[in-house]
Amino acid sequence: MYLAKIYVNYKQSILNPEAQAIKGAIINRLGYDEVNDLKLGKYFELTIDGVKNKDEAAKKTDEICDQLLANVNMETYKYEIEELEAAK
Amino acid sequence: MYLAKIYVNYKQSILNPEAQAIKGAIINRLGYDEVNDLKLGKYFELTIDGVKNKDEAAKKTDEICDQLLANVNMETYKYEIEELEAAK
Amino acid sequence: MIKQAVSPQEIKDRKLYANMGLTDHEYDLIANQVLKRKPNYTEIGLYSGMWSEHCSYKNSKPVLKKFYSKSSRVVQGPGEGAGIIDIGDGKGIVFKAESHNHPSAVEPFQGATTGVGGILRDIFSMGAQPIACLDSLRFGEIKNQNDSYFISQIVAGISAYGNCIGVPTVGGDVAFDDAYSKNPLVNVMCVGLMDLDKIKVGKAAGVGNSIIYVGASTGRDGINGASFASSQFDSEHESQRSAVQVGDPFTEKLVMDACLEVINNHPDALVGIQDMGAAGLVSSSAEMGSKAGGNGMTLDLDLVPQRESGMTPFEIMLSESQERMLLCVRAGHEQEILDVFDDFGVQAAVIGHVTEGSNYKLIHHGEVVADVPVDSLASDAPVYHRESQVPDRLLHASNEQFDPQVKDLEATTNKMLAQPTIASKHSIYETYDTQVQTNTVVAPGSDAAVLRVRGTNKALAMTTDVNGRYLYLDPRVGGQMAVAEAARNVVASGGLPVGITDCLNFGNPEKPDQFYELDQAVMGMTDACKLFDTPVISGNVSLNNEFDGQAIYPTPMVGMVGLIEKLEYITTQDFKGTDDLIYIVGK
Amino acid sequence: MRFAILSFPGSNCEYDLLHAITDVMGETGELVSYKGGSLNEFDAVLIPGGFSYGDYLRGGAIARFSPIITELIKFARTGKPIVGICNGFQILTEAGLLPGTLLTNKTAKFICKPVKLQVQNNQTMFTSEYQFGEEIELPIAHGEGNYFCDATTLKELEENNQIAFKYAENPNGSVDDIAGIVSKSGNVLGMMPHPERAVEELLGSTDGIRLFKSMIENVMSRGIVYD
Ligand SMILES: Nc1ncnc2c1ncn2[C@@H]1O[C@H](COP(=O)(O)OP(=O)(O)O)[C@@H](O)[C@H]1O
Repeated sequence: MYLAKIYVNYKQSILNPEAQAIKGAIINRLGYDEVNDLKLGKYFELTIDGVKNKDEAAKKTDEICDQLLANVNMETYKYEIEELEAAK
Repeated sequence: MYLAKIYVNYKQSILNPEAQAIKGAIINRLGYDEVNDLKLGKYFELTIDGVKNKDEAAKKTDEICDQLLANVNMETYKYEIEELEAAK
Repeated sequence: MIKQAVSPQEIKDRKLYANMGLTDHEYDLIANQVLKRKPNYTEIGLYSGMWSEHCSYKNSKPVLKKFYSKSSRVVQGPGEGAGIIDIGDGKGIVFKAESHNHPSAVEPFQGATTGVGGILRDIFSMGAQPIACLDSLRFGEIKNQNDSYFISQIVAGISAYGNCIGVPTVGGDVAFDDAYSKNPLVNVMCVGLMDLDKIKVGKAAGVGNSIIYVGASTGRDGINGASFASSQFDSEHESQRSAVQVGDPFTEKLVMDACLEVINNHPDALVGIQDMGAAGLVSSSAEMGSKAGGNGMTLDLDLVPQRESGMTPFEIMLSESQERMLLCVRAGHEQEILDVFDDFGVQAAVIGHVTEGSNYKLIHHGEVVADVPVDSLASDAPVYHRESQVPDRLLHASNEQFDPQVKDLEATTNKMLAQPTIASKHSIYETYDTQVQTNTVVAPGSDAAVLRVRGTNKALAMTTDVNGRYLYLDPRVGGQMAVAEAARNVVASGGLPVGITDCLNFGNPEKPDQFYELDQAVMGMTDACKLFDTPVISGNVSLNNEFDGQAIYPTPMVGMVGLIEKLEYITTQDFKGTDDLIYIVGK
Repeated sequence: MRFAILSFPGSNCEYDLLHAITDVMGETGELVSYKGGSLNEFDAVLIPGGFSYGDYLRGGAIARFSPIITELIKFARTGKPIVGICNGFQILTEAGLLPGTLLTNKTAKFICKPVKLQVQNNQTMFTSEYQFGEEIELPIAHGEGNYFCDATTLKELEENNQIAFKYAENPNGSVDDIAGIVSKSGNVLGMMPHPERAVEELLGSTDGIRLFKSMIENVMSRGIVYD
């Protein structure tokens, strides 16, 4: 069993209105003017079973990200794969 | 300058409709039945400036999470603080 | 967490029932008169949910009986999921309002979404297609950005749910007053349209018929929310506010479409249908069982779809997971119904049966974990006749009229128009899809919203109104005025008022002066309802709206629907042309 | 003429389209499930607004994996008209039938109101009944309608005359005020505003009628092709 930790973020060049709104709230509403920059992305954890090895888990993860979890027109993704205890 | 990496997730017993719908899509629509479980949370990156030290950065981060980024009634959060090159 | 491991004796000795909202007297009633033995942990849980104000109306029933609820048009009055009014052409309208005040105070976005979800289920469980929602909101004065953030979260929650499920939010009202700063009000009304030959009620009758569970899986969310909603808040217990549920409008849409398909096209298979609202599975099943009269019910909890492992019977029965329905289906037709849900991608499972006798029995892992008379949970819940006493402030109120001194008319007018309560609500309703279903003739911004009724030349006008400040000054007259204001809005849109629903948002009924407000307000509303011939066909009670002992203004929200006989009668608020004359009508 | 109106779990404007096509335009409209089936017999396909799969990941992201999308891609190759409205537009971009993508509105809020649009190109199958540069009014109702594409794509859209409608006043942050675009081949239109909500005087505007009329004229003048 493998655990894929996946991060999906907007591309650098794309303004994320939600992140903007939250940043505004932190600075203006809560008064933390120490905050410079805020990025907001999605974080997925997938558990994958019945694959031969870590490489295959990574391959599946990559396909799922590419097809569904991220829209590569506007988002980038990265992931890490960990082997879980239970699988040993 | 410090970088706070923040993860916000629903508490265990709270329904996450988004994760449910996405998991369904991966298994039924894309056909990856190797996928067992899917968690979906938010991932923030905050850069914090003008604080004395890492501890103070952590304290501010914690406050911001508690007050705004997570709703502690239904969400949990965790974070890591890194010191950024530029600050040195 | 205390599980079934707690013995009946311990429950009694340690008064564990008290944390669940039951009084000593109520415990004695259960142990000595109803069961004639000590209830176990699951059983005491069932009673705590069912005997909460939210489910049993134990404090408000005697008051609600005073409502005027009959007219020649009423097909179904209070008592079911929602009331029904005949509008001719074989069509009926169904409407009801629901409060979600306490959940929204804890988690504004999700509290609001689940409020919308709940009222929608009440409407479609009657066999009606929801055609419109309205929201009635009360907040404290906006003093800082936290206040505006809170409000924007409530509005975002209403918008997220209604927009997604495809029911237009066409109206409502908002007012700001510090009386609501610690206890905001979030009331949502829903109007549905149905063919009158398709009425379904929430009952489970016929020995051998099956009980089918439909919709989202049960989790540990919102356990004992009914007693939570019925209890008061104070600053010491803020951390206890944990009954948060998350709304899932996508699942609700599938559940709604599938249920309407079953109601409309499988009438022979379906005996009864009800939503799982407050006190979840126990309340829906016990109410359906009790209403049928003369039968019992057995549920096998292992068959209940569960989202989490190791749930106890107590948790399964009292969970308030959202987007769930309960059906009673004629024996032999189970597969037919399960297939419909499967086709819509909605989970459904047979979880029990209607039985001989009158007992409500729960089985878990092959053991009977509860066995109580079904009526004792529902129709036989205790009723309290609370003491009423004129509040001090009214006794000492000066009867001299306040006489405003206006020195600079322009400045005063500008100042009034700048009041959030009076200013345009455009920034709120612009975030609501007001047009989906393409029937909205008059969108928010006029007096009442107007929707045409397809296939007829008729339209419906709808509005929500109440001014709590008037009730604070005189509960009875204020109650009359709430109904009258709604009627004016309907009439000004071209409609004839035909009925109302309400949300009775009040303080603590155990305090005689607060009970007085409730009682008087209802009598005032009744005065006006009789006059306008607008029966109360449904409603909702939200008591204990107080924080640190300070109650909100008495706020009985009135949701009124009017019938516009011909589309040509529709009128709007705005001035139409220069040189038109302006009249003032009335006293 | 026969219109197929696709319906996905969570779509909520399919019946509004059906009403516009059948009751107002007097044509034949049929709902077609996301589960599949043939589109061959239809002259045009409409993809409705709503929240397919709750829009829980991104608008249209999950819907585009429905079996009917394979059929839709085949249908697009025949050159017959396809319109995606609101969530339908999002599905078309996710499915790769139109370039670009729809981001969250710049206000980060849902917006429902009538907006003024300029007809940028009246030479398409969908806009021939409008005047070039004409200002029309259609309702919008979306939270993710902020059209985005990179500079290269935008240049292409302009050069190929693929921008069908622009907002007179940009409500959502869309690149270049874009409200609707057509595919390079010209037979796929995606737009955020709702023409089907503007086909009856009683409901406030009839500017949407000419969009459906353009499609009908176009198909009829070329003659209906069955294959
Ligand atoms: N919370 C709300 N949701 C939707 N529409 C609202 C809301 N509050 C006010 N409106 C709409 O704004 C308009 C003006 O409301 P209001 O100021 O209460 O008018 P009035 O006092 O004349 O009844 C009405 O059309 C009403 O339906």
